[in-house]
Amino acid sequence: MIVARIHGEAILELPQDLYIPPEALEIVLDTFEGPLDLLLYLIRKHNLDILDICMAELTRQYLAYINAAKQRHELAAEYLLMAALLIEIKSRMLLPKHAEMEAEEDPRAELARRLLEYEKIKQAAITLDALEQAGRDFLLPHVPRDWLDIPEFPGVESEDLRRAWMSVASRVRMMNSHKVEREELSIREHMARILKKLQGRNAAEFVELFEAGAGLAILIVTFLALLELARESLVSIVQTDVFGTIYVKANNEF
Amino acid sequence: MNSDEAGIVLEAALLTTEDAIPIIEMAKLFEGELAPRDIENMLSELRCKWAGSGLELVEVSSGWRFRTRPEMQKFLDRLDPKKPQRYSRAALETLAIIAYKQPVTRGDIEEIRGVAVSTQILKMFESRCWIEVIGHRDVPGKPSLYATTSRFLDDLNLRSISDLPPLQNIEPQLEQHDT
Amino acid sequence: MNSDEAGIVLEAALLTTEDAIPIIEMAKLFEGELAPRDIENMLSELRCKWAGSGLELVEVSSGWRFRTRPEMQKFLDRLDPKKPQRYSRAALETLAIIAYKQPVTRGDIEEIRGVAVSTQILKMFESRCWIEVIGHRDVPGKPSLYATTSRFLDDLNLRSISDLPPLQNIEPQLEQHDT
Repeated sequence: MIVARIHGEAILELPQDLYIPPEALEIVLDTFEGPLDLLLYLIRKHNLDILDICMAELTRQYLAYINAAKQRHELAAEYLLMAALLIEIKSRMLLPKHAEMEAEEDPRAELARRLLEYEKIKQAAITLDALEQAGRDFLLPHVPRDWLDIPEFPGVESEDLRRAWMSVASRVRMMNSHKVEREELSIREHMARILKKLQGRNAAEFVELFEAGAGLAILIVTFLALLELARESLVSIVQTDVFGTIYVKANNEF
Repeated sequence: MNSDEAGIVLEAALLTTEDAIPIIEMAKLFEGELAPRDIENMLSELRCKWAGSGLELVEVSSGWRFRTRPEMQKFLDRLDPKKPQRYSRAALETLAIIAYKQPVTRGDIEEIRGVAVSTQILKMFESRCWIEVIGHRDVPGKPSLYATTSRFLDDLNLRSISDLPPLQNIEPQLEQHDT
Repeated sequence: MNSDEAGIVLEAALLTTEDAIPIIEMAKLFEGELAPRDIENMLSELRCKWAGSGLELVEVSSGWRFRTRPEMQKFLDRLDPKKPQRYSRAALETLAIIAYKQPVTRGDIEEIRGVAVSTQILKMFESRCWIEVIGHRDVPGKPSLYATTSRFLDDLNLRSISDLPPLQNIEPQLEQHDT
């Protein structure tokens, strides 16, 4: 009778006589997903017929495994339970057969059924893993549907900001306590950019703050931004000697 | 709205959602002006239009959606080199049992695998919305019954559970012996 | 890889990536085989290809990405009719002050608005990555200086702060009064 080959991955190459170096045992048992997996391995490895298992041989090999493993670390209860089951089946097979017991099921049938069932699932798990999986083997389109990136946040458009500013400005006008100046926005933007550049460092060289290759307009705006930062005492501009390097430092040390 | 315009709207809708859209939902885009039949025709046209590109229009369990073709992945992985980690054997076996034997309780899974099932594995697939509790078995303790979701099918690009590869009979001789 | 294939890969990447992609990042798709110049050409071609569709390829401050054209909005809203929330007036005004007057301290904002600014509002915009602390003003208490981020620009579809609507048109009365 032909015995099926091992489906799926071959687990470990072990010597035919089942000698396992003790230190390898932990690894060996970790390789198995439980007693059924270990039994299947033993059956397939030794070309045993799953439908006509030689219980004495299988039990001997199984016990050899778990006895060796027990010396190394605590064994999961399932392995011990299976050992008991194997011994029970083996002993039932030793009992003399009576006439009325002929109709009774082979004591090994239930074990064979479970092993075959488990082997199918083991195979199914491999097949499942081989299917294309979203995020791993293909991606889904991700174009923002809204004007905004994150729909769960309230939406804001630049026009909302203009209106909000207008309402602040008109309130300020009514209170007449604060002068709101119109200012070149790009200057404020460059002020922020310069401060970001200065973040986390002592000082920067004056020239370093000007973007190389930027147009004249940008250079002027950067210069104005530096002056404005100095005026608002957000930065200090220092020069240690005449014609020496000019440094800009943020006034934010604690 | 002419059919060109409708095609543009449908394409935009499909490209801006990760979730598949059922045809009945697509009809809302046109406020009932188009019959499901018309929408199906538009979908076939869209599918042809996208042939030969990096994305394809596919039908999955919960509707239609675009996805990248598998041959794109090796390029796209270069943008985001951290690969999603693969599931452990224990996790995959648990998932396979739920997929093929659903609905199952945790006890059923343990019976088949012969070992305890970690709560972590079930939680992991629940949080990915691949499995869900669909009821309780009427036995003492009322254990939860797990089944796979349509999200699971969508993510594996399947239309229904019957599209899963059939369980292989490892030993066909078994049947011969029994009969 | 020929240029058609490269275009297909680039399109797939842009359609499936959540964030805008900078050109330097796109180069990774081709493992340096293509120069930024080539990629820019491909982007122009892609942009033309998508003209007349429901999506458009746009450049924002942190790179390139697709987005739906505004005229698609009314159709797409039918799929997902839940209206987006709005920010409170106080929140919008605070954001406007930070955007137009950056860098500003909380004190500056309070001075301009004439009322206290709640920490919650600043935290909310910080957690949305729209504003950040870029330094401290050198006065007693060393108050934090707030500025807007490039994420803010991306989300509002602006290339730079100077793309914000100019205030000139609405402020003449203000200036006439003041001067």
